Amino acid sequence: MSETRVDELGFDVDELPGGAAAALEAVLMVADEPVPAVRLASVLAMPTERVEELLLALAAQYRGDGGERPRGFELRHAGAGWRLYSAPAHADVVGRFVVDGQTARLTQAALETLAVVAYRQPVSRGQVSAVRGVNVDGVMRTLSTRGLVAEVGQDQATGAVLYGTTGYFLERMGLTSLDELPALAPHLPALSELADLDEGLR
Amino acid sequence: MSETRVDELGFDVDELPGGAAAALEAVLMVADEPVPAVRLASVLAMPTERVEELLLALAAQYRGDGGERPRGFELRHAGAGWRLYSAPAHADVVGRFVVDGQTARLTQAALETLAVVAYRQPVSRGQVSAVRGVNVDGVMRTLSTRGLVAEVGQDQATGAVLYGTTGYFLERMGLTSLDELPALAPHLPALSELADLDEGLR
Amino acid sequence: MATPPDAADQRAGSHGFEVHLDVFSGPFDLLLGLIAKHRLDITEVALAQVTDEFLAYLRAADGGGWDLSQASEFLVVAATLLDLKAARLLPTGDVEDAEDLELLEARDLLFARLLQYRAYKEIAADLAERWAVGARSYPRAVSLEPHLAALLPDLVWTLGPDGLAALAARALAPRPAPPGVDLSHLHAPPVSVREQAAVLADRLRRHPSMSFRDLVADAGEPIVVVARFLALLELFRDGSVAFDQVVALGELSVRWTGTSDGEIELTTDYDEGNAS
Repeated sequence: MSETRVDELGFDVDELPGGAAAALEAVLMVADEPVPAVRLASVLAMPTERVEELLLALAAQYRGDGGERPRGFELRHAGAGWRLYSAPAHADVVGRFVVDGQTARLTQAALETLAVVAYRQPVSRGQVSAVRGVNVDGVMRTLSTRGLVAEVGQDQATGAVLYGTTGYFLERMGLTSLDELPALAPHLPALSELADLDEGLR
Repeated sequence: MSETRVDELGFDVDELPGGAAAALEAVLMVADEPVPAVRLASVLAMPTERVEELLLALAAQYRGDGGERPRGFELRHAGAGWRLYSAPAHADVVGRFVVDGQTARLTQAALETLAVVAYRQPVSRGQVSAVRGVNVDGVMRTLSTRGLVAEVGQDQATGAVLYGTTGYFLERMGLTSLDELPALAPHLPALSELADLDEGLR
Repeated sequence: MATPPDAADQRAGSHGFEVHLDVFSGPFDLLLGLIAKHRLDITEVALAQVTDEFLAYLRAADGGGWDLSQASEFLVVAATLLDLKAARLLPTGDVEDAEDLELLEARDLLFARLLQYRAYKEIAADLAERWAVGARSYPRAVSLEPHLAALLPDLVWTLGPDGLAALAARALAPRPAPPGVDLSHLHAPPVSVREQAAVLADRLRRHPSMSFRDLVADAGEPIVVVARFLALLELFRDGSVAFDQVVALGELSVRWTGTSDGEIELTTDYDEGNAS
C-alpha cells in the first residue's frame, strides 16, 4: 500500500504544512479507536517503518522528552494500535470535567434512541437519525459511554458502523435475551391506520 | 468559581506537568462538543480571562504562529465554545481515514432553506415554504436529521411548530453566534433604488 | 409604490445576476432564471416556449429522467407566470377600478417575493462557502476511557421492557402529517407517467375523440390527473394525439392520431424506476 502513487492521491504528506508528522496528528486527533501503524501507513501512503518512527517521536515530544513543555495529551500504543489520550497527570482535572453537569438519568431523547436501537439492531447512526428525525450522534455517544450500546459491525454497502445493545443493557432491563423484548404491536396505533404502513415497520 | 481553594480540589493546575496549558489540553482531549471558556475556567479553578488567554495562545501555537512546526490539529472557537479539530490542510488525508462522511454536500434547496431558517427564526415550515415558493417538508426533515435545525417552539396563534438553527449549525458554519451571520440587507434592493428605477421606467 | 417587474431585470443586469438551469431547486428558482434570461418581458414570453425549454431541460437533466415532483413544481411556475403575464398586460399608469388595483398589488407582491427569494439565494451562497470550509476540519469526538467513564454517576433506571417497547413504537410509528397544507402527496406515491400514457392510449384507441375531462374523470387523486396531463403532453410530442379547443378555456378535446395497435413507445424514459 505504501506504493500508492502521489498523483493518484492528490497529496504528498511531506509537502503539507507540518509535514508527515502533522498529517499523522490530524488523523490521530479524530481517531476514536487505537489505529494500527500499518493502517496509518496506508492512509498516509508511507512505509510502515517510517510511520512507526514518527509515532515514537511524536509520543516522546508530547511527553516533553526533548525539553519542550509536556503536553496535556499523550500518544499511547494501546491494544492494536495508537491513540491520543488525556495525559494521566491531569486525570483529576479531566475527571472533574467529565463529572461536571452529568446527571444520573438518561434524557428522553437518549431513552427513545436506545429503544430504536434495541428494536432495529444492527442499525447505523444514520438510520436511527432518520427514524427519529433528529441528529443522534451525541446521544449515541452517551449511550455508548454508558455501556448500553456498542459497535457490532459494519454495513457492507456503506461502510457505516452498525450498533446494537449490550449485555449490560439486557441486565438493566431485566431480560436474559433480546427475544424477550416485548412485541411492538400492542403499542402501535390501531391496525386500520397502519394497513398501508405495515411495510415501513418491518 | 475561581475562588475554589486548591486544597479542596486536590490539585493546582500550575503545578501539574506542563502547567495550566497542559491541563486545558487534557480536558479538550475528552470533549465531544465545543466547551465554553467559562466552563473550562470552572473545571480548572482559574479566572475565565486567563483561560481565554491560554486558549488563544494554544490555538496560535498549533497554527505555528510562533515559528514552531504547525500541528495537524487546530483549536477553534465556534458554536458555544472551544474544540479540537483536525487541521483543514490535512483534510484529504483525514478524509481517507474517516468512514462516516461529514463532508456530504448540502443541496442548493437545503442551503436556501437553511438560510431562510437562520435569518427568520423562529419560523414555521409554512413560512419557509412561502419564501421559497415550494414545499419544504422534505428538506426541513433532512436538515433536522442532520442536526442543523431543530424544533424550538410552537406558534401561539396557529399551533404550527417553529424551527430554529442549532448549536451544531453555528459550529459547522464557523460562527460563535447568530449575530455573526452576514447582513441580509445588502442583498435586498434599497427603497430609494427601487423608487429611482420606478421613475426611470415611466 | 408600484414597481414594474422590469426593475428586477435592470438590477439583474447590472449585477450580472444569472440563474443557471443546471441546478433546479424550486419554482422561484426556475422562475427567476427564466425571467432573467428573457429580460423579464413577461408579455413576450410565450408560455409554450417556456414549456419547451422546461421539457428540454428536464430531458437533458440526467439519464434518470424526471419525476412528478419536478413536473408539478413546473405547473406552479407556469401558473405564476400566467399571473405575472396577466398583471403585466395592465397599463402601468392610471388605475381606475378596484380590480386593476388588486392586480397591480398582486404583481408587486409577487415581485417583492421574488426579490426576497433572490436575497436568500445569494445568502445561501455564503452558507455554502462556510459549509465547504467547515467540511475540511473534522471535530474530535472520542469515547471516554473506561477509567473516566467509571466516574459518571450510576444511572437511575426506571424503564421496564414495556416502557421501552412503547418508546420504540412511538419513535417507529409514522409521524402525523404536519399542520397546514401538506403537499407531500405530490412527492410520495409513485405514479408512472408511462403507465398513465398506456391507459390513455388504450382508451383513445377505442374512442378516438374524448374530452380531457372524461379522460381524467376516474383519476381519483390529483397526482393521477397530473400524470395523465403530462402523459398527454408526451403523447402530443410523439404525434400520437392532437388537441382541439374551440374557445379559450373551453373544453379540451383529445384526438388519437397514432397507430391503432402496438406498444406505446415514448421517447423519454420518464419516471420509470426512480419515481419517488
